[in-house]
Amino acid sequence: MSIFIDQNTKVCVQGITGKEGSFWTKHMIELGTQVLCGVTPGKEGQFIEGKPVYNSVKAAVEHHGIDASMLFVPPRLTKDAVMEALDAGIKKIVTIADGIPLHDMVLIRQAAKEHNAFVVGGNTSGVISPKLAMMGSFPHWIERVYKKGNIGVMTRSGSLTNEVTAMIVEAGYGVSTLIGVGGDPVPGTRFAEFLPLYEADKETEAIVIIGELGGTMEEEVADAIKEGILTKPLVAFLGGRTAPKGQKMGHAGAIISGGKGSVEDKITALTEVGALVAERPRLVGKLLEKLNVAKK
Amino acid sequence: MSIFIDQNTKVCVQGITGKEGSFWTKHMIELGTQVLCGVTPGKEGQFIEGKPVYNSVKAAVEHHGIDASMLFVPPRLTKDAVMEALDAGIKKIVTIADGIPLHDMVLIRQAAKEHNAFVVGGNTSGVISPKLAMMGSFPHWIERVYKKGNIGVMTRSGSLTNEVTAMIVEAGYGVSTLIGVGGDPVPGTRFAEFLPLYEADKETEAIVIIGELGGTMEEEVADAIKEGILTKPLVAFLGGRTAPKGQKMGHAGAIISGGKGSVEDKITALTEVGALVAERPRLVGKLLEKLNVAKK
Amino acid sequence: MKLYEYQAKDVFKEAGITIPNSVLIEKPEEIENALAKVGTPCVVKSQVLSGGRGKAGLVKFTKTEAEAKSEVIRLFNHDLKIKKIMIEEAVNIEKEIYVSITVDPYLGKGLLIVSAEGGIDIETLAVTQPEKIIKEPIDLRYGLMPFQASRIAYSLNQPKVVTKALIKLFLNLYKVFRKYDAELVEINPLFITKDLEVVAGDGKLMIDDNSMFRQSEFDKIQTDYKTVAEFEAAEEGIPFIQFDGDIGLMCAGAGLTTTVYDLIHYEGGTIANYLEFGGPHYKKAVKAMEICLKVPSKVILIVTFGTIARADVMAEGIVDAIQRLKPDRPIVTCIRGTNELEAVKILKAAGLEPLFDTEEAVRTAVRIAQGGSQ
Amino acid sequence: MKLYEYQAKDVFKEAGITIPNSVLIEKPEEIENALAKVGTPCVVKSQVLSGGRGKAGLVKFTKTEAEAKSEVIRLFNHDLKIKKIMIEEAVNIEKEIYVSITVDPYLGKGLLIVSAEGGIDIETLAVTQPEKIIKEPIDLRYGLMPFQASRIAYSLNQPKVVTKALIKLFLNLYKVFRKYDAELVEINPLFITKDLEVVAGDGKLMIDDNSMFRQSEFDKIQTDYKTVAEFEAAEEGIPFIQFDGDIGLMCAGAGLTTTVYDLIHYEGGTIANYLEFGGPHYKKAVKAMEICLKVPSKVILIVTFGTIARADVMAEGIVDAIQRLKPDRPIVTCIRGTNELEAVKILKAAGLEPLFDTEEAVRTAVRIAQGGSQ
Repeated sequence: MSIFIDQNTKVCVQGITGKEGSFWTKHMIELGTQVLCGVTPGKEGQFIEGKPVYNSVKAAVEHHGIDASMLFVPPRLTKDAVMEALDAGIKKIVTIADGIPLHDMVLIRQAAKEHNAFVVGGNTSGVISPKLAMMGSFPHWIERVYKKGNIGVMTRSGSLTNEVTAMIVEAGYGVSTLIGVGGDPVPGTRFAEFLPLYEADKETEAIVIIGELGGTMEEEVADAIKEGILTKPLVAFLGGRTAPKGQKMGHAGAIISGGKGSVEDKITALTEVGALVAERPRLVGKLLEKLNVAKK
Repeated sequence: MSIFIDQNTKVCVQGITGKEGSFWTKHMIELGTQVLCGVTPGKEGQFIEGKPVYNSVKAAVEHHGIDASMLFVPPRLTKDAVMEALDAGIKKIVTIADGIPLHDMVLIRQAAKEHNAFVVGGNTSGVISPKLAMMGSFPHWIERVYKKGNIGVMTRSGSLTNEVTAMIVEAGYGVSTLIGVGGDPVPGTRFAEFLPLYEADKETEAIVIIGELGGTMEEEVADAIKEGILTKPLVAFLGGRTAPKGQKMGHAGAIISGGKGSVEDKITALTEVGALVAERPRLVGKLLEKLNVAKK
Repeated sequence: MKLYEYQAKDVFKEAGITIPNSVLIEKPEEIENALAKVGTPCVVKSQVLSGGRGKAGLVKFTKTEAEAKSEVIRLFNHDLKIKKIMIEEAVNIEKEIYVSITVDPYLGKGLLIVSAEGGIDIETLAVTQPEKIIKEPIDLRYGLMPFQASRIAYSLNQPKVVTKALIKLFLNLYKVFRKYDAELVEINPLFITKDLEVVAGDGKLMIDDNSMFRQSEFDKIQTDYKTVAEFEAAEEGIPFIQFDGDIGLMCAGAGLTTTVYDLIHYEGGTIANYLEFGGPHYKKAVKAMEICLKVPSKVILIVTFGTIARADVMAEGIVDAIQRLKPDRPIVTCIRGTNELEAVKILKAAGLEPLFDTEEAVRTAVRIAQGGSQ
Repeated sequence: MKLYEYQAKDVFKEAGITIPNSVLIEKPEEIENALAKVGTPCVVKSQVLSGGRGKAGLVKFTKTEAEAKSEVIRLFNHDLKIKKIMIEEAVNIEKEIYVSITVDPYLGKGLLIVSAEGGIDIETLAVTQPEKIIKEPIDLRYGLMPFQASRIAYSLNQPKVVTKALIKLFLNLYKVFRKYDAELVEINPLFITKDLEVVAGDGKLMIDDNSMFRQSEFDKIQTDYKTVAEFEAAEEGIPFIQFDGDIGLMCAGAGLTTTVYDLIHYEGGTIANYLEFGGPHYKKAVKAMEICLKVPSKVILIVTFGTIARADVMAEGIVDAIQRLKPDRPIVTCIRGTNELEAVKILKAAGLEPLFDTEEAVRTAVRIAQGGSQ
């Protein structure tokens, strides 16, 4: 089992004819993902990895009854591509684009809410349920990172996620579904919004969140635990504990604003509701053991 | 009983301090309408007809728990006033403004749908449940027009409505609730959208619609009858039967476009589903009798 | 408000839409200069607001300078009192497409309408081959989105350069639609030239009358009126149509006026003019009657049943109009609604015999028009 | 990208927001002319991008011409290498208000922030007296609506003329926010003058870096960098911060870089620079190393764990950089992710000893920085 995506999810790839699009489509299919077709305006009639390409998402949906759309689309075209997917009735959308304009992202999130849809990203590697399916750009063949298991992972980072999941695997665990919500200040969907799905998923026995300084997504997870929305054990790793205050270190989301969003605040909020916070990536596995999470 | 508004509906009046606003507020209260307060930016602290005036709808809602807002606001300010009412959580809004910009009206309707709210108007006299309450500018004291009874009336016109309801009363009937959806090409709410309310209302025993050439609102009512959404008897009066084709006679909605919307089309659609169409206002009462609608 | 073709094309050009080269002339002698700039063959296009200019012989394709000149002279001498003629270069046409953006009242949304069969009667096509017309709803909150423009453009199966140009054109046309509060913006035909350019062959832009207050760029009045009465009504914003029957209508409320119009026909009468002085115009009785008196008619029939348009105010206006204008024909009144009893008093005090029933008023007017007594 | 005050105020002025009279000078001798136009008293304002200019003595109120002149000379000789100074008329202040528009990440909406307590540290006020700060969410689909601007303006209890001006100002500021893809647009203080005018005392405008492609009006580079390395990183769009420690970080991924930063501190090391060459920059290893080499450090630590940023591509880039730039200090690499085994081969072939565990790499770098062996 998994959340968001599994081997039955019918996926189309927007931007399938691009370099990244075709490269990752190959690997998505290789993993078992049901990629049924792609969309690139003007490329209708072509085939990528044996899958037909259409001029529009509408055509893709009409021909294949698509559930989810994976976007390999440049940041400046992402808003339009997401709107097209929403307009075609698709409720699960993943965009890896790094550099989506802030105001576009606000409108994307608003539109997604209006359509009762999930948009994951941008600035993420996407979503992966190891051994089942993925939407994104994960080197899923690296066994020491993408091992199937019972830990649900959510993250704001890319490379750091690999670092942490490698440690989870090293400790003897594996991942049910990993969702990269992305590193932008306004992600399409926030950590807490996925918690009901993880809570309902029978194969997810614990949650790991990989956060960092800035924003309030980790605090929102703490609130959800307090409200009983998540009852499963949770371990967090948070980057930026020693970052100098007020410095912008890469992610725009990592600005400390109004005295809020420091790693200390997040640690306090999470530990108050019984979650454990690992000081180093390597300790995440240890804390899962401490919470008696079974290794399977 | 009635639909949309009754003596328990808590009403605020946007634009209460204007000439029309204060004049009709007086008469709305006189009829029994629960007008609790008014809104005019910059006039907070004043009282009109003994009702407090606030700077914002939000303040009105906070102080009085408003259900419905009546707008006496100029056409060019109507979009903003409707958005303010929607933003404050009000689900029933009536605007009488004549001359609302077309694109504004499109956005108003879109916003109303998004908020699951009814916007009645513009270019209408509003809504009246005789002897109970009204939101609008009806000279309710004219007994020969606004008699309480069991006929639900919907209309696209103003003066013509008075003409027809006078004839309904002359025939011995009265009105449960009269809703003027207004004469603009894009009204806030369309005839057919009110039919479920009339169908559910125990005191409404028959429906009269007052339509005219142009648009498809009457055809939509015919569709609703066909689908069983309305099972009560219906009589229609339709103006513009002899209007020259292609001429724009006042209401922008009264343009015959693409061969659709002629009075003949409407008569065909309505008679096919068992509704009766009166050739003259005076005959509306006769047709209600023909349908065995009780006089009470 | 409808704009002339040359005005619409100015707007299009500013919005980045390609239009053919052209020169606007106001006198026959300006044709020399125009031809020097545009060349032949060229199209001589009368600037009038009515549709069907081609069928009416008001737009002519001319091959030679002599032909163009004689056409211009003919048109400037036309009954329609044409004031401006556009001399436009002839475009090397490969294909004609239909494009427009309007509001769909049923959907309550914008609507982009495209058909690969341009240049012909789109209304007929809509009835006979509706599948050939693409209709794309537009959510005005988000605007026409590039993916919509792209989807439609690709479905037309044109060469890539044309497809790209069409996408841009749809998006630019939408900008015009919004910026000018358009009821309708239409290009029919939209030419695809043999050089694969996309060029607006015609231009129609109708601005929503209710939005004119924020569309200061254009005069509120276009000079294309057939009569003085029409012009004056337009100047006041009073809905008015002139016919050639006997009864001048001066009513309040579009629905009621239309119904009175029907009733007159049922009673065997004919209409001289439709005039509606209700709504925002209900205090303009003097002006309304002045306009009615400019139209030949045998009787003026006034019917109202107003709410905000109060009966007493309108009655006072009518009495004032009669006293000032001293009409040369009988007036039949039927004034009801808010403060209707006061209205009756006012009318009676001024020596009128107010009626109170619409059908009776209609019958009276028809009788007078047919030579009967009041 | 942050704009200078004078740039922000130019934008404000064009948007209809009142700003004080001012003259921008680039040399001390221009002060004469500036004073002739602005008069005294006036405010001498250094155009630098850092906040807290007042506290840092970079903005000075001056009463006399002599005072203004000496202030200008002092500032042009300042360590910060100030290039432009704004000489601004002194406004007759009755009250100071705080106004800004930003994006609220939690709501995923625009946010208009207003406080009647302007001119002071709004972040402190947000903590100590949050009730004094009005926060109005803005739905970008509809934009800031007049009723919202009006509701907030009236709540400030100002004279009518001020209220009207504030409503206009909020709406104009929103237009700036949208037009310039702003992360933040702020006026603090917004003056209400004794003549009841509403005047922007300061101007802050931060354009979203991701939107710069559609904001062609401004240079992408502001000249307010403290070091050559900072300038070059900014020119490439590479996230970079210079510190004064020992270890130069050249990592991919903000989260991983930040984590390595933490781990170095845990191990007792110090940072020379933060540099992130992941995401769109992963093929820029040569440039990234060039920048790192401009910063004094004892060792360069490269840590990556990329997906789209492929390990083999980055390894090749690093080898290329080493061969071209011949770095004068040790390099520690820990390159993992997509095609990581190929990466190891590439690095080994070039004579490097690639590590594969982040903590081990960090410990190695710290050891080298502290004088240990590689």
